Formats: sequence, C-alpha cells, structure tokens
Amino acid sequence: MSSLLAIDWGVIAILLPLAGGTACVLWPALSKPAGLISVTGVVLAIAGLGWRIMENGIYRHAVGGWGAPLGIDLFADGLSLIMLIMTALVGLGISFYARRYFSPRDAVRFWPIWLFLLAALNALFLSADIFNLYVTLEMTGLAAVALTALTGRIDALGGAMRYLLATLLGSLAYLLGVALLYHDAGSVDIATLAQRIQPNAAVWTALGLMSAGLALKTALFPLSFWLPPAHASAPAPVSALLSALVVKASFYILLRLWLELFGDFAQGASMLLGLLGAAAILWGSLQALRQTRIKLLVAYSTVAQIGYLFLIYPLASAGNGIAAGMAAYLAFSHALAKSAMFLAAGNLMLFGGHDRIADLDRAVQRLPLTVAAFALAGVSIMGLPPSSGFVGKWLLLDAAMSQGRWDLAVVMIIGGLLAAGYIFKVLGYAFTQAEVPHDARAVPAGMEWAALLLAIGAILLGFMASEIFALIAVDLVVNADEAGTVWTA
Amino acid sequence: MLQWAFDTMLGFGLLWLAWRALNSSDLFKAIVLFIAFGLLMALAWVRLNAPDVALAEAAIGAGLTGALLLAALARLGAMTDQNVSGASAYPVPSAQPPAGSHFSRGLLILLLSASVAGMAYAIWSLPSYATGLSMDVAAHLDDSGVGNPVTAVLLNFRGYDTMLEMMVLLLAVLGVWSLGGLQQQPEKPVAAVLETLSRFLTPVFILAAAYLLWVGADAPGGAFQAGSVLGAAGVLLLLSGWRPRVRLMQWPLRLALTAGAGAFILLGLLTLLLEKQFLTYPVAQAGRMILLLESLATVSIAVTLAILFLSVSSGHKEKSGKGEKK
Amino acid sequence: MTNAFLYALAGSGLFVLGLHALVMHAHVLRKILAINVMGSGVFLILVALARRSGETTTDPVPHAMVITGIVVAVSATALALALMLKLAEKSGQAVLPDKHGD
Amino acid sequence: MQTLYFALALFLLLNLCAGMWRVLRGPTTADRMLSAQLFGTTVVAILLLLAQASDSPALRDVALVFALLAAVTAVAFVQRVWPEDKESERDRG
Repeated sequence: MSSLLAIDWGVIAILLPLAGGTACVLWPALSKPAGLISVTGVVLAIAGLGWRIMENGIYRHAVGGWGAPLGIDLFADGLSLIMLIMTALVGLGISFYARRYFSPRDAVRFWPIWLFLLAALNALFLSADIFNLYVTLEMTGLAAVALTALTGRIDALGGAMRYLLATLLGSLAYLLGVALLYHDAGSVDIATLAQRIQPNAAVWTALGLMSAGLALKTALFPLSFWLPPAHASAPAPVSALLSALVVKASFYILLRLWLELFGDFAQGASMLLGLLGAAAILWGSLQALRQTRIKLLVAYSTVAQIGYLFLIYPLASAGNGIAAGMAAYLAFSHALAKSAMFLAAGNLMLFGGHDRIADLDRAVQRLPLTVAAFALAGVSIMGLPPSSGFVGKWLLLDAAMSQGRWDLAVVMIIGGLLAAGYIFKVLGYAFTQAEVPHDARAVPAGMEWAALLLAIGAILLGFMASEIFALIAVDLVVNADEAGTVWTA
Repeated sequence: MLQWAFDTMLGFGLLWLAWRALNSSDLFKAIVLFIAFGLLMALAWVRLNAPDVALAEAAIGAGLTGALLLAALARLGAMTDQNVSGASAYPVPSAQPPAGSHFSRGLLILLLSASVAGMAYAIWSLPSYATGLSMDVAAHLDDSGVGNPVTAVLLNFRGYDTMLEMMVLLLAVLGVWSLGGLQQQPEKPVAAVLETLSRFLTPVFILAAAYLLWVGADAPGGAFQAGSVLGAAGVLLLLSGWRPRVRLMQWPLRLALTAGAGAFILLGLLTLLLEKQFLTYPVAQAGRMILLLESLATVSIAVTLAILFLSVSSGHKEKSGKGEKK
Repeated sequence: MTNAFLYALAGSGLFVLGLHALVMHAHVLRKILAINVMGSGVFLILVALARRSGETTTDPVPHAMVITGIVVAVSATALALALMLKLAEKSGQAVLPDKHGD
Repeated sequence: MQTLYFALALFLLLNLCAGMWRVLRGPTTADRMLSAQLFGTTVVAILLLLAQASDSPALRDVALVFALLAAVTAVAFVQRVWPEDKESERDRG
C-alpha cells in the first residue's frame, strides 16, 4: 500500500492527459478510447493524490529537483485538491456525454484538444509558480477557444474570436503583473513571494493588472461581454466544460493570489470585487430572464453565478480557511449544476433541433431524465435546500449577516429569486404543448444519464459540506506545523 | 551620451512605429510597419543584452509573424473581394475608430495616459537593485549540463514550462486544424527565380538552424531559435510551391509534430520512475539529454510553424478556385 | 537610473497603445496586431527591468520567459489569423459580429 | 573606437526614418515592402556595428538570422500579395 502512496499522483494527473492527447494526434482513429482511458485515469490519479494529501498533508514536488525559487514546484493543498476533484468528476461526466455526442469526424477534433485542456487545468491547479501559471493559463485559453470554434458555424466563430482576444488580453495583463512581481521580489514562486512582498506601488500595480486580467478571463461583470456568445454557440459538452471548469481556472488563480499574497493589504480592492460580483448577480440574472434560447439563458446564468464567487472577497475577513472553503464549495457546486444544465440543454437541442424555450413542446414527457436533470441542477442554482447551491449560498448569507453586510445579503436573495424565475420559465415550457408541434429525434440514454448524474451530484454535494471544509482544514493544521519553512526536495 | 541618444531614439521609434502600425488607414501598410516594428524590437533586445531573445525575435517576431500576417492578408483580400492593388491596397472602412463623442474620446485618452503614468511610477519605484534569480542560476549552472544560462533555464531549471510550451504549439496546430483542416490548394505558377532562390537558400537555413541548435548549449541559440529558422525554411519552400506528398502528410508529419512533446512526456515518465523526481536529469547525462530534447523540439517547432503557415496561407478548399479561372 | 528604464517605459507605452487599438478598432486583423504590440510591450518590461541595476549581471530567467512568451504569441497569432480567415470566409468580412460595440 | 561605432549605428538609425517616410507614403505596395526590406538590411548593419562595439560575437548570429529571415518576408510578399496585384490590374485593363 505504501508503494502506492509513494507514487507522485500529481505528476501523473498532468502527464496522463498530455500523453493521451499526444496519442490522439499520432493515431486519430484511437481518439475516443484514448480519451476515455485518459480521463478515467485522471480520476484515479486525483483519488490517489487526495489519499496522499490526507495521509501526508500538503503535496509539494520540486520539478527537476531544483526546488523553488530556481525551479518550478508543483503544489496541492485542500483548495487545489477540491478544484482537481471538481475537474476530474465533471470532466468524467462530460466525457461520457461527449462519447455519444460527437460524430466520428468531430470526435477526432474534440478529444485531443479536450485532453490537453484537462492537462492544462490539472497543471494549473497544481502549480505554485506564477509564471508557470501563465503558461497553463495560455494553454487553457487556446484549448478553450479551439473547442468553442469546433462546429465552424458563424456564431461559434464569432464567439470564439471574441473569446480568443479577451483571453489573450487577460493573459497579457496577468503576465505584466508577473513581470512586476518578479522584479519586485526576485521570485515567481508563490510561497517565496508571500514572504518577500511588501505593499508598494509595483505590487499594487501588479495586483490591479493581475486582478483585471483574471477577472476578464473569469468573465466578472462588466468584463463578461465575451462569455455569452462563446458559451452559447459552442457544442453542448464544450459549453459545459467552459462554464463549469475553464472560468474556474482563472478564478482559482485570483483566489490563490488573494489568499497568499494580496489579501492582507488589499481590503479596498476586495470591496470593489465584491461590488462587481453583486452587480454581476443582478445583471446576469436579469439578462438570463430575458433570453428566449436555453443556451444563452444558461450562459447568462453563469455570469450571475460567477458573481456569487466574487462576493467571497469582501466577506473573507472571517479567515483564509473559511474563505477558501466557501469559494471551493461554491465553485464545485456551480460546476456540477452548470455542466448538468448545459448537457441537458444539449439533449433538448438534439431532441428538438433547436433551443427556443417557447417551443420545448412537452419535453418532460419525452425526455423525462433530461428535464429532471435540468430541474435538479436548477434547484441547486436557485439555492433551494437540500442542494449544494443552498448550502453554499447559506454560508455566504450567514457571513454577510454576521458582518452586517445587509446590502450583499439582499442582492443574494434577489439573485435567488431571479434564478427561480428563469429556471421555472424553462421548466414551464417543458410541460406545455407548443403551438407548432415538430419532429423529435431520439437522444441516446447515456447522454441523458450523464446530465442527470451530474445534477444529482450537485444535490448530493449539499450533504458533504463538512467534508469539503475538513479537507481545507487539514491543510491549515499542516500549514501551522510547518509555518514559515519552504519545503524543497 | 551616444548610447543614450541611440536608446532614446530606439524607444521613440518603437512607440511611433507601433502607433502608426495600429492606426494607419491601410492594412497592408499596417503589416509592413509591424514587420519594421519587429526589426526594431530585435535591436532593443540586443541593447538590453538579451541576444537569445533577439535571435528568437529575429526569427519569429520579424520573420515568421510577418510572413503569416502577409499571407493572411492576401487571403483575406481574396475572400472579401476588396480592391487588392493600388495605392491604398487594403482600405478598411471600419478601420477608423467608431465615432464617439469628443468627451468619451478625451476621457479614454486621459485614462490611457494615466495608466502609462501609473505604470511608469510603479516601475520607477521598484527597488533599484535586484538580481532576480541570476545568482541561483549561476550557482547551479555547472549541474545543468549546458553553459548558456538561458538554455539552462529553458531546458533544465524551468524545463517544465518548456514542456507545456510544446503542448501550446501542438494545441495551436490542433486548433487550426479543427477549423477546417489542411486542404491543399492549386498554386499559382511559381517564378523560376523563386524556385532557384529557395533551392539555394534552404540548405543555408538548415545549416543555420543546426548551428544555432549546437551553439545553443554554450552561447545564444537553442531549440526555439533553431526551430524557427528551420520553420522559416519550410515556409520558404511552401511559398515557392513545394508541397509535401500526401503520404508524408500522414504519420511522418504527425510524428514530427509530436516529437518534442513526446520526448518530454517520455523523459518525464522515465525520470519519475528512475529518479522519483519529475524531469530531473542525472548530472552526468544532462548535457546529452538536453541536446536530444532540443533536437526533437527543434523538429517539432519547425514543422509546427510551417504547418501553421500552410494552414493560414493556403487555407480552405472553397477559396482555391481563383487562380485557375485565369 | 539606467537606460534600461527607458526601455521599460517604452514597454508600458506599447502596452497601453496596444490596449487602445484593441478596444478602438473593429477589424480583427488590427486587433491581432494590437495584441502582438501589447505582448511586445510586456516582454520589453520583463527584460528591461532585469537590467535596471546596471551592466553588471544579466538575469537569464526573464530572457527564458520572454522566449517562451514569443512562442506562445506566435501560436496564438496563427490561431487568431486562422479563425479570422474562417470568419471572413463565412461572413464576408473580418469584423466581429457584435452588438455591444467595441 | 566604440564611440565611432555608436555614432555610425545612430546614423543608420536615423536613416531608418528616411525609409519610414517611404513606407508611409507608398504609393504602391512594392514601395512599402522594399523599404521594409531596406529596414532589415539597415538593422543587420546596425547589429554588426553593435557586435563590434560591445564585443559580443553572438550579435553576428542575430544578424545572420535577420539576413536569412528577410528573404522569407520578401518571398511571402512577392508570392502572396504582389501577384494578386498584377492580376487585378490585368483584370481592369
């Protein structure tokens, strides 16, 4: 058993999808099996990593044996681990959906890019080096753009183009911040930076640039202009990947920087992020309510839900552990619910050939599992008990109340009501008969189940809040033991 | 004093070229100015004592990006049926900034100047003395297997970044392929002078690439530079009408594309198994391993860049009829 | 102050010039050029600041980072150009179909 | 001696401005492209001067790469942009 524990699961989780993606390029005919094997392998590797972290505490691996600050360190604590688990599970669900979704011609294109995206996400969540994070960010961005354009339809191409420009701009702003931090403190390793950094003009500029760039990539209102066209025009599994995982990647980096580097002195900036988050909730929900197409509705809902993630910044004074826990929990919950929603929307589109909400035409009778998936995911998005969305938002609400932030609390409640509005709008039409009945195509059962299982996951996560917080806390204890020591190989 | 004058002029030249390149009314002019901008950037790298970067910029920034942009512009002109000749070759009506009120324009300019000033202040306020990681690099250079510190950082100390970098290149090709693939297009007849030129130049390019690769261990140069020069040779061949045989477009091409990435993955797995440490080279073998990695990476980079150029320049099937109609 | 500052200042100027053009111009090719100019600005700052303490030492790490960055930039440029061409092929123009007006 | 090299380099840099004028004025695409090529040649000369001045032979490699790569943009221009030019002229004529 201990030999299994000695394996470097973190490295495996990066190398496996990279190898799978490369194999897909070499032997395109094997794309689908190579993809499914790699994704399943990643789930196992992440399980192994989680086990290792439970046993040994924080995972740190000095790539090349040099150790920070000269080399690059891989690093995983509870927060990274939760994000990795989220990626692996949601990725697995979406992969099984994609297995049936894509035609053989598209599958050859989808699988290698998705595997590289998975590798990039794993590498990102495992990185402890801000320049390495830049490289993984670029890799994530290029892969996401390539996937968005997969259908080659004109709206997808336009969405992808806008997305590419936005993501490149975001990365450049982030890189400029990296440059300033490196020249201020002489390191790109987060732990080393945390020790050396002092609030001065360069650090503040870096903070502004990095936050703006990452907020653009995370689509924080009003920098969210690129998200709806890209997420709504991509193929359904890709939309699910983008909304569930890709926006979380840049959010994670921002959170990590805030927790480790900037949080101590940037109170004012936290307030600004929180305000933008509140605006995102209201604006995104209202826009979602106005949409007549399911995928656009779900995409705007993503804009709104990202807003909740940013409410954590002004409420973080309760302590790093709690803030990280809330953020990880909310992100995980949203990833499960939103991927289920996009997959369900994909099923509805495949079934009816369109995604007009008004013409859903009693989908509930013909696609009961899909509508159930949409409804369950909706329960979590609305924040009704016992879903994970309820627990996450309850925690936020609790924090807001205890700090006297009634304004934020009111925004959260309004956001929940609006979410109920747009979700019941879809469900309502799913129960009624359309004026013009139309043909319907069969949807493979596997695709329906993939959506439903992810939605059930979003509900079940509601019973696992204590486990998530325990994971974060385990690391805090370990952290206290080794406080101040920079562990190198 | 003269150095100051030189640097000041270069700095202003860069800003001015960038300004004109981004705001000229004609797209072709914009691209030519951008190529000139790349040339000056390389001079700036030289002045900043970064010959490795200057090499990369000379090969990629000034050379390949320019060729890519020109090829894309030509195709764009063919697609959108714009007037392609004459004084203002590519006038773009929408190139002018959208009409905004003077107030918002002024506000924008104020905002942008303020951000330059803010950044300048931030840069000014940095501690005046910082060596960064140069000490650490110098201390471990002997164990890295190469004598050129930049190569040591790229291939050894931060080799993991370079590994991901190879994946980024591969991703770009996959992304371009997924957009519509690599359909061949009947080419216009190539002038004899071009054919002769490419026949003479290609060996020189290959020689230069090999030289850069070899010398990269101890002097400026290395895989990225060598790969770009080799890729430029490919671009030159493609431009003079050479097309790889269909047979070559299958697995030999795929093998060449993935050689660099594959080498990194295999080495990563191997080191993980043998040394229990990802991408750790044994000191005695480090030099040879780096050379092997670099050689494969050079091939991959070259093929990737050539493919990217081919995809952008000869694009998609629907648009290929133009040359034949004549 | 050394003349490395000059280049760092030029770099921030390039960054902002590129940002301005990226926001103001509708044509995609110009936006791509703008992104490239911004990238050059960032790279210039990254390398120039390594020389600010004078001629004594050269820090190779930013150089390696910039080489990495140049390769990312050319890959992204190629992808963007291919996307632009495909968009132009479908829509007949290389302007983002947009309702937000940028 | 160093001063001389720098003076020459500065002079060449000033020369570039003259070339710039051609790029901006045109009037044909070929004028612009040729002046960009002149740019390249001048930069090679500046590089060689700087190599002498700062005694770093690596700069000669940079100059070499420049000289080689200039061929690529020139050929890209001739092969992609210029023939279209002539064809469309023929069409109109």
